[in-house]
Amino acid sequence: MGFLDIRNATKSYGAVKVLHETNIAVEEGEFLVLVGPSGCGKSTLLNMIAGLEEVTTGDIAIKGRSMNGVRPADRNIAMVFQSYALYPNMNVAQNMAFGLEMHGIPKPERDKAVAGVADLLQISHLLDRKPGQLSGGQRQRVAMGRALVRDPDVFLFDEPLSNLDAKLRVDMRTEIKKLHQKLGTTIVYVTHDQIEALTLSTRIAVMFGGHVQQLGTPKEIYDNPANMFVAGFMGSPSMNLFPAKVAVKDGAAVARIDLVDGGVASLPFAAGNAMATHDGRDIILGIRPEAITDEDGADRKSKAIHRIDARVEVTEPAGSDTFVVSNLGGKEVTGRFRADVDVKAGDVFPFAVNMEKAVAFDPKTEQRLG
Amino acid sequence: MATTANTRAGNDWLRNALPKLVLSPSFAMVVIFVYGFILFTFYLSFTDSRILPSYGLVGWENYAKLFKLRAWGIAIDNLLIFGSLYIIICCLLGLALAILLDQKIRAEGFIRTIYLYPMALSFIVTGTAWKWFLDPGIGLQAVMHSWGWESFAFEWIKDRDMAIYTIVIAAVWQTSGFVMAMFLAGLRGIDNEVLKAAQIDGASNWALYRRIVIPQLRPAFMSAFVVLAHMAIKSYDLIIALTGGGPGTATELPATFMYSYTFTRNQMGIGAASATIMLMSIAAIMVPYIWSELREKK
Amino acid sequence: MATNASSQVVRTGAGARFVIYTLLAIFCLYYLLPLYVMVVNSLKPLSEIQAGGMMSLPREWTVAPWQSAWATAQIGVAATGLKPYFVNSILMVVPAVAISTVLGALNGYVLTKWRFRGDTIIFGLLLFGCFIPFQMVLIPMARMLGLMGLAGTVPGLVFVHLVYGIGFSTLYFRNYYQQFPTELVRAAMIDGAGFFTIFRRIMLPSSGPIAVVCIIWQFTNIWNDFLFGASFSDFDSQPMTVALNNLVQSSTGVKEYNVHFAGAIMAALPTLLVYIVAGRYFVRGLMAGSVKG
Amino acid sequence: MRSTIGKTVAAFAVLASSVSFAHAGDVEVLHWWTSGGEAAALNVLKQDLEKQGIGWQDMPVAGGGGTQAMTVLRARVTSGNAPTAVQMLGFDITDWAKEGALANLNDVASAEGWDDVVPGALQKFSKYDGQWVAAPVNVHSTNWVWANKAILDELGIAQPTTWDELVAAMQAVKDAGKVAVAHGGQAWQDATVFDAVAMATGGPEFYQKAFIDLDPDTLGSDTMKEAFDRMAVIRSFVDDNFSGRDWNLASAMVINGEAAFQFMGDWAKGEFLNAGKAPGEDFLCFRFPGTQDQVTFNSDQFALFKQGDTPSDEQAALAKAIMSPTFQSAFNVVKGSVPARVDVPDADFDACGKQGMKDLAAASSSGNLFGSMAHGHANPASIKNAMYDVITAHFNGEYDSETAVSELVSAVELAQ
Repeated sequence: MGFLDIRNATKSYGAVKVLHETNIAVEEGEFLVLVGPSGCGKSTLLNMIAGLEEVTTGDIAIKGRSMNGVRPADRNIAMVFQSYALYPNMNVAQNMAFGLEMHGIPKPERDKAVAGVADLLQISHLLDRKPGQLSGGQRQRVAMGRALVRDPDVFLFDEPLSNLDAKLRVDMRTEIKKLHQKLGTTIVYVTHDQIEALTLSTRIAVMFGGHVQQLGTPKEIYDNPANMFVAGFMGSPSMNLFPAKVAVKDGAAVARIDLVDGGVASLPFAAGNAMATHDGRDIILGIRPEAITDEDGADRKSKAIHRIDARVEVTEPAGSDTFVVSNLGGKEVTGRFRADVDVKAGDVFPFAVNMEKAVAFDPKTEQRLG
Repeated sequence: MATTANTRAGNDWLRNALPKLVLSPSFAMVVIFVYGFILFTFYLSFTDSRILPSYGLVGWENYAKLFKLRAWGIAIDNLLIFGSLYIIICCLLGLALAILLDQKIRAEGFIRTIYLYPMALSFIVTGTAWKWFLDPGIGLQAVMHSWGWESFAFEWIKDRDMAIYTIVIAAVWQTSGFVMAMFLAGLRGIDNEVLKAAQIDGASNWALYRRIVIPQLRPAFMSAFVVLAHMAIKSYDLIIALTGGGPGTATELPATFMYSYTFTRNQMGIGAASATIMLMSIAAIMVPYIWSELREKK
Repeated sequence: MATNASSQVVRTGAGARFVIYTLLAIFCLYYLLPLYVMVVNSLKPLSEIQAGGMMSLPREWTVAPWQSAWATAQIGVAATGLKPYFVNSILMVVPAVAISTVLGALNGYVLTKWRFRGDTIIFGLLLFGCFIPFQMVLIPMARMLGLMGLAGTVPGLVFVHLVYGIGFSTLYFRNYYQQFPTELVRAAMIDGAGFFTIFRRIMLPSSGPIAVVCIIWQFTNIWNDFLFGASFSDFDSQPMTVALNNLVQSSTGVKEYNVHFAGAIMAALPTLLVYIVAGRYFVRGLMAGSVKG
Repeated sequence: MRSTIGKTVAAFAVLASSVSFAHAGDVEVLHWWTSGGEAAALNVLKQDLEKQGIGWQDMPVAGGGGTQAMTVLRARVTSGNAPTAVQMLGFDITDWAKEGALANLNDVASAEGWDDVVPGALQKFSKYDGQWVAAPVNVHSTNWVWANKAILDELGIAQPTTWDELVAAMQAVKDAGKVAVAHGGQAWQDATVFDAVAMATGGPEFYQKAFIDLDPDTLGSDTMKEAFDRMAVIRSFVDDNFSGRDWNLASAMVINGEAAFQFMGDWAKGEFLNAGKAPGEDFLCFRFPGTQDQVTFNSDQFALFKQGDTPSDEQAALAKAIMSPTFQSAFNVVKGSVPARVDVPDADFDACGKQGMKDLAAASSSGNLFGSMAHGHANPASIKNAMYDVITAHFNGEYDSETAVSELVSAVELAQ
């Protein structure tokens, strides 16, 4: 039993099921990120944890106590909203103290708690201001402060950084991570930004279409996506997915890929790969851009670097790297080359593919093979 | 243990029911005092009620009589003329004034108050002033004559065919400022960047308003329509104060007709029949509107 | 005001501005004319009015008509002027407007933030209620007031105005609260605030602009109402409009037009005052909600 | 159905007496007499009652010659909060009595001997089903002509006594460039003129048959067409600006010498007197030509609403006070009408007043006293207003006389 248990929870509006049976157990001190495109059910799940929406079937428990029918206020949770939801008519201190006031905490204690949290977040100088007088970043801090001051069992974050500009977003991301490490609080965090998910979380639940597609640590999710959706959604630029055919020769599996020029390239799978049992099968091969490099940039530790000669269609210099786009199996494939590689569109160029990082999917079920 | 569970269940019930409880007095009031009364009136329209409600049923007799009455036909025609002119002129004038007032006008607040204040006055108050002003003997025409413009003629209020238009003039005077305020609010709510983009695209001021601004005022138009329609239908004081329904019956409106049959002529049954027809016409216009508005907002 | 005005974008030349100001001035005349007639004639002796020339300024200025209308004009058997009725109107208008506004706000709050199955229909029913002609409800309403024991009382009048004003109050607040961020309500729920606490601490403090619109609307309508005021009041609760009507509509005898006009302006002063004082919040309030889709 | 309403009203009355009549010993009076003269006249009554220790609660609702007050009355009665006494006209009293809402005043009436002093034509309205239900205050006669003497003298016009003389007189005035007839285009004013014209054209029997008995043949007769034709003649002597004009402004035209004649009830006299004009010297009052022997009247009465099974002491006192000769004299001197009882001394009245009292007594005894159609004393409100519609439409040129006659027949039929 976890600290926060989501057990067979579902949510329906009339006949429309927006969240299918979901099971997640969150341990104390864990940072769980719910990530997915809009409409995937992640916010619904968060609202269900908060008690803002009822659970249709199933159960959500915090510290072993079922929360069904318990008011949001009585769940000992705090939430940071996308719009921050600061009460416009109250100043910062009043905003932060409101929840404590509602729970009957005497004023001296409230003031003390507010002062402490304000100090922690470095917003002490803002306490007398109204939300309207604050910058976006400041509002964000106040919203977090309002959650922190409650000292809840679980923090809920609903896309808290999406209204900030890029620079501030990165800063706040770091800050939230530091705060989590320092306070060791339990957090459920909703975002559609996979980088946020990967950087912040201890575990990620990738959601799509009302289903949890995969639940795992950031590394598991990134390296071993459970299906093509997770593979494509997590990582930027996203994983290359292109059709191939498995051929087994002498017990070793090879992926055969059609090239634009009419030829066929062969990429042997890494040793011990389960593909050997799939002779002749059509698959979708998934290889992340950083596993397709120029030959000198290939991972030296890898034992399965293979070369494909393919025509370069576009090059996209990005400062630290150059992304090189080619075509494999009829799909665009992006490789991540060192910045100083001399390559231009139209060249036929050797690509080094690290087959240790390759994954294969069933084209029909889109699930991972092997 | 059982008791705490019960209390909690009770609390939960109260908590869930609270919003409905809060809404229920208003709902009950409206159900009884609007819809109950509508049903009551509908029922009365089939009775032989005269001075007070009575409950002898007479079938469709009241409706048959109603449609034989010349004044009712006039009242309906007048409502169509008055209602459409009133709504159209108020909207056009309100929009024009709002646009003019939206050009960084000095003393905007002052002018706005002048345009708005008629809404604050009832026609019991301003009726006499208007009656004087429109009266050819002492009003505008007399003043023009005394200034030496002898051929000036403005005798609409005494003219059977034109009197209804004087009603429109006074009604527009009362409400157009309010409509102006609604449009002004709408104009102020339009995103600046869209306008800038249109200007960069080379739109003239005229095109800017016609193609970009006015289409965005649709919600304001809709709100104005509701307010104006409800005022047109309820117009009563205005008629009584200005013309008393005259000359003859030339400015009779359904509201004055209904009042006169229900209360002055002691033919409550016919009054109720006219009220029923009036309500059905209102419903025919308003229900689709309200329905579409609410559906959109969902 | 931090709002966008299209005027910041649209540029007009000097000639155009002259035309604009001229047009605006002409319309000022149109709107002010009846008021001018009333004011000018309320300051003339009756003989000057009878001699004609309603547009001209008084040759002899006098405030006697005002004094008469306020304190000595014949309203009924007693020559009390409008003074005592003024109080009756205030006693009726203030609670009616206050309750109507608060109830409208609560309704709007429920209809936008605590939605439940069928709430749209209820709102539709409330809204359509605005369109019922008042002449129609007179008799059944009288009977209901009698049954409730409110006939001929100020609470009865307040109740009637409440019933037929609630539709518009609710409409205004609902449209306004619809744009009020629901996340704020949710945040307050998580903070532990209940239904009424959220309303009082979160919603109401932000409702200023729309409250102004609602109050102006209700105040104007209720203050100016004659039909209900005459029908549902008693000898000691007749409102100002009934008294004014008695002053102006007397059947025989010399019509003291100057006193009538003075009385008319007097009766209109409270509403005028409300418009002048609250007028600048009015457009802001309309903008904040009621005219947006 | 009548009894149902009766019961309902009675039930409400009981409810009312238990709920809202905390002021025992007071009378609440609904009326529309709010002008200075009328209020002064009513004040006589008020003081009379106050001397007896009965408080007067004033409930004035002006407008539309009492129609506004009748609307209020209906709301008050329906809500079970009926006023003690209500100023009323003609058939309204009968209608309310039919609903069982009025108190029975027979005890007071027999004690005071009302039956003997009130003309029978008035009793028709004051009594219902043999019971006194209202106390008449005054009698207005409506078939008067008010004339500017100076104009008549200047143009050498004698007081006209026939229709033709009247037409000739009007023509003479018109030729002299003055307005012949001062008239206000409001339905009741149009009907007031029509009343007199119809009486003059068809005589009392015709009037009785058409307006009181509502005989369709008479309503559709050629005499009626003739009456409408005469209305058209009068219309041609009215200035173009007549529509919507208040009657007192029309009176002012005669007073100021802009117009020669006004056809209006005796309440117009107050306007002349207020303007400092003397009857017989500055202005003339005479019966509409052709109706010298007849009086068409309307009578203000106070109907007393049931407050319990028997009329209260205050109601009895009020009724008695209204009918006292001193009040009747004092009131009518101020109001310009004549007393409702024929035994009141005429000492305090002016020439027109004395004439009116004499006419009333004579007409009453000779059977020439008729309730005025225009003022709701010939037929009920629904029919009266239906007639208004036709008369006004015709006067404003919407119908020719022929159409008007046929419209009159069908309008009366519809309103019944």
